[in-house]
Amino acid sequence: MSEHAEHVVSPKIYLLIFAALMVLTVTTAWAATVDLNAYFMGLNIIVALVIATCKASLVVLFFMHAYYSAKRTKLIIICGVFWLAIMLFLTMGDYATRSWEVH
Amino acid sequence: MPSQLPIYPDQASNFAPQVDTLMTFMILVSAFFTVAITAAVIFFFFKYRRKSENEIGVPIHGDMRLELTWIVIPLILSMVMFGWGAVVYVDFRHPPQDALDIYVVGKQWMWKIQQPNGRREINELHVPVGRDIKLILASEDVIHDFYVPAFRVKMDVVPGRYNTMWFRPTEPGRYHFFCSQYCGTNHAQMGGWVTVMEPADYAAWLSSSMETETDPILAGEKLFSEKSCSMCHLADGTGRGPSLNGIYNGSVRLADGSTVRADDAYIRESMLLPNAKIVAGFLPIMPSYQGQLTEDEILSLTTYIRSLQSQPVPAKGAGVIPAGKK
Amino acid sequence: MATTTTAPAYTMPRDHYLNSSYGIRSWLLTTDHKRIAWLYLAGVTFFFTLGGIFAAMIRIHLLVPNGLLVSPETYNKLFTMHGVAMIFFFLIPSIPAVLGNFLIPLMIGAKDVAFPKLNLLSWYVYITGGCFVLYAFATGGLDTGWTFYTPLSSVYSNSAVAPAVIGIFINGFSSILTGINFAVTIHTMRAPGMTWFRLPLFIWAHYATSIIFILGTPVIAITLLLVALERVFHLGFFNPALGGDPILFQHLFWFYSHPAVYIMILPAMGVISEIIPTFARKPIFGYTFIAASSISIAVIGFFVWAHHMFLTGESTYAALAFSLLSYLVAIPSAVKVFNWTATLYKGSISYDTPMLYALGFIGLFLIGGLTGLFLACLGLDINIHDTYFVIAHFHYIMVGGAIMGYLGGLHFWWPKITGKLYPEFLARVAAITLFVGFNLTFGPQFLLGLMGMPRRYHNYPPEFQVLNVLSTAGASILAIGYLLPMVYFTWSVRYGKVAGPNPWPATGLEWSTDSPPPAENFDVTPVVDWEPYDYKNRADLGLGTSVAPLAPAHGDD
Amino acid sequence: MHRTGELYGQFQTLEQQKASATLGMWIFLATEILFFGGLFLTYTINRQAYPDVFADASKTLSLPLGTINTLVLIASSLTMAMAVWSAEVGKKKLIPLFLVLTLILGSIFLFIKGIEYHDKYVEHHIPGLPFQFEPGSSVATNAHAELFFSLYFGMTGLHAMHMVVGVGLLIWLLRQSLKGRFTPDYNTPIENVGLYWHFVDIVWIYLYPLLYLIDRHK
Repeated sequence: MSEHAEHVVSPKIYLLIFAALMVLTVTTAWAATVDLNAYFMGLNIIVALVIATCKASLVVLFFMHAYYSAKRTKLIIICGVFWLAIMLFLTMGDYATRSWEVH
Repeated sequence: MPSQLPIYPDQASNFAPQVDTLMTFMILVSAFFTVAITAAVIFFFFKYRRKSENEIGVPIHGDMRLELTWIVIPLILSMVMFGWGAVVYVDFRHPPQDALDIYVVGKQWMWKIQQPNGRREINELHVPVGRDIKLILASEDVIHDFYVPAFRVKMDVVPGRYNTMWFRPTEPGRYHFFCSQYCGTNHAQMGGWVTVMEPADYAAWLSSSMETETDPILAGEKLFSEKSCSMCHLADGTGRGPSLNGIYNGSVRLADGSTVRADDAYIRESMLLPNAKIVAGFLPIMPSYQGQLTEDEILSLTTYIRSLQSQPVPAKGAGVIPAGKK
Repeated sequence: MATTTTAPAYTMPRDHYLNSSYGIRSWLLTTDHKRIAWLYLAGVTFFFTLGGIFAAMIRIHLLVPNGLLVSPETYNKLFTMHGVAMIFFFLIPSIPAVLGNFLIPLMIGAKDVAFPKLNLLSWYVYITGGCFVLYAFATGGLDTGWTFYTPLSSVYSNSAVAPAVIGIFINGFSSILTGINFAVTIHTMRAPGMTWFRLPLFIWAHYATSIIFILGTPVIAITLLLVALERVFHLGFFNPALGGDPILFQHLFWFYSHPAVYIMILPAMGVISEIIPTFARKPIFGYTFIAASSISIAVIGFFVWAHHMFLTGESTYAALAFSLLSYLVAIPSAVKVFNWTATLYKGSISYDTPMLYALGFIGLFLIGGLTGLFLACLGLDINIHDTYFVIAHFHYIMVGGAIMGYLGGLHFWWPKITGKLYPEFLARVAAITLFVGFNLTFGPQFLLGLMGMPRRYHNYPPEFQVLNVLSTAGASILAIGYLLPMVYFTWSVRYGKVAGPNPWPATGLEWSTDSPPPAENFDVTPVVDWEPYDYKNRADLGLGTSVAPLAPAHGDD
Repeated sequence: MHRTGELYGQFQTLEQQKASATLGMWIFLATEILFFGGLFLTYTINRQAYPDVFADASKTLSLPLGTINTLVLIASSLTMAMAVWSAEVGKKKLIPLFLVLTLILGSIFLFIKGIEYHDKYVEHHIPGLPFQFEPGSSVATNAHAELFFSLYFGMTGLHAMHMVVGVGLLIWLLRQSLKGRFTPDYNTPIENVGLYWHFVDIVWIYLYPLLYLIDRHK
């Protein structure tokens, strides 16, 4: 097995991540009150989701130790996200391309 | 009961020969592989039967060339199948522009059909031979499916939206149509007959006396005032909503600068989700009628709006882009 | 048939998992994967019988155009309950939960699965889900079709939809837990020397199946939960009258339910991949290709679901993409069939019952798979979608494929599971009866589909009658084919000849321990130092010593 | 997996046992992604269909409460991570302390969620009950707003149920830790509950912008 010895993450890193998460939360709440859609349609939701993904990544990588984990664990995470992406994007693809139809 | 078992039913539309040729190709390819593999299995089965109790087989582990062969050849064949099928399907999904529009409304468990001139029939569909027919399909309740085996085409009839299908009948006659999407108790009874007629007969049939039902144009006009559409959509273009004269199948300029064709789907959407596409120069003030109009009523209203096609388009406040303007 | 003439007289081992403890508690509270397999065997046999009775009634009803037996309401309930019982409670758990549970630890040299208690819990979850569904069947039945299309299921149906979908929701967790258990077991519990590429192909197939269990099942669970909520609280997720979208339901439903077809067929393919080399006594042709094809079927299988929706009004572009991807998933299946056939070449083939099932499987799966290409073909789907062609196609896959695989596997491992042999002659008769009866039942349905008979019809125009009568006649033969094994398997548990540890003989680890195996599976932890399906270097099997191999061990002639 | 660090019969070594438990947990979380995924897809398609009503409905949610809850949940993730750390380095006294902190933060989250649900009840924004989005809103707007709230309650409700399960697990861990069961060699249960807790946190990290932050600028 490729399960190597456990890596203990120091509380300092945890605190750092926690601070980053707090900042990002406040940022996303603030960003929602700014009309970013004026610059580019849908920018508000894009910014919100990018920030959320940053936060989620920090939690997965450090709080959940994925950064220090075996390849196998990383593969499972990637599979979970990838399968979610299959479902979301192929379905949304159907809806998005309906308006391309020429009648 | 017929004495013979035809593999294919009558071919009565432009799609029937296309589908059947494709089907024959697929059957031939499949038959080849079925026969070849079955023959190989049976041959090996007897040729290499165990001769003695302790016998073992020859340890052959595999062969890369063979593996590649039976990956690549099926891949090529299946791409041919895909491509051929795609050609037929894309054709089927894109009705010709000048097709005859017939409305089909499915409801548990009957079909209501409305001819272009407003004549209505139930579980019967009359069409002229040799003419492109476009069916605009709507459902009052659950999902149905309009299927004519002799035409080799079907399409789901999905509540909450219009689906379309088309075909060109090629042989006069009477053919079964079925509901082929399970829709509840009497699903199996939800069928009827398509009558394909010579164009002259069809024209005569169309103009023969209307059945007892009310004229959908009149019904639509009545609804138009009952549902207060007429309060805003004034014919002379002075209302809070655009005048609908000439709008049917015309081009409409939207608030975001784009243009759309005011086909049935657009008119339907404008009743149900009016804010989705606002006509340029008007405010998004129309309330949604989703949940307040049956498919039947939408159809009557559309038929009425269609009857305004030839009415004079006002210079100001028109929905349609007037002819001559770009 | 000149097999097994001078079998040495074996006696049953003194201690094994069946006599390690007694009493109903020792079964209902067991954490032994072998006993849990028996619990599942009882469950799936019950649902198979139930579904079979529904099927028999359907076929009898369709003997005459206006229907012989029941009212339209009842007919609709019959085919719905047939589908629900067979798919969710028989086919999906059948091979994985019965044979997989029994064999996975034995095949990889482990004492048990990684989480034995979870394994037992899975069974109870399965039974709980089953009880909900039976409750629905008993109180008002279910008439939505097993596909539960909205808004028929969520608004218009008057039957017991809510308990049924909740039952299937619960049952989903049984699949999920089983999938987790299998995947972890295969990862962490392999005996020393059992490398990934020494795994039996049955294990690869179950690993692939676990992927679908894990990543597909949660989606159907949440979807059906939404349907239940929509129905009970009149919400609008999938109801267009309230602004919802019925096509979204179909996307969610098929995202799981198409891969679910691979849950049914992949384990059967795994079984066939065990049987063929054993009864041809040679290594399987193209081991890595068969293993890789299992995984690729599981993965690509998730990209094809909307080929069930070509005619719902999904966009043409989506239809093109999904059709193309559907053709890609056909390739790995074809690879398997070719490799199985090639394995027979220069084998030492016996006509034992499991082999008959395996060869029957190849033939039926071939037809089922090839007709799948018809349905994936956009231009043909506009004609044959939702007709009897579809019914025939998926029964060739699920009955011709999955059930032939299941029965073949049961016959193959029955001596290991019970320590007893079944009556060989009777078993061959049953196998042939099944094959003939199956083709008679479902072959005519292809023609019915081509002639335009839609599915789920309780009556039909008279021109379809001849083929329907033929199909019903075939079904009666099929029924005999199913009853026979039930009878002689039961008989053999008590009266069958003692099998001995390795009656065929086969090369897998499971055959190196006693039949039936001891509670701990192996007396000492096995160490694997041989390649899979290797008969040549296995002196311990006592074969091939007197007869020299026919040709040098080389691959390509 | 409970009581002590003893080796269970099916395993050969403690390492194998630990690896199996961890792997099992991760795979379980992968199934959870897809479980919530079905809801996220339903949400996406419906929001795409009715963007304006979804924005209006979103604005009736309390931004302060939602934001505070986000911060509370992230803080609970920190304390959970610290509990795992305490077990890993063998600070036996700290384990229950951090578990209690996590438990408190988790309960605060659920309490605030309860307040929000109650507000929605008062405002007649609970789907299935007599529902009125805004006085005078049209039938269709009402239906679309009800869709938003169906999804809101579906998603946050499922999330809250996961929280409740998490709280139960924390209480169980707390009892074990008070008995001194967890050591640097044996802490898989804490680690796995930790993984679960963080996962639930991640779900909320997405729910927060999707439900609370739709076009707040308008």
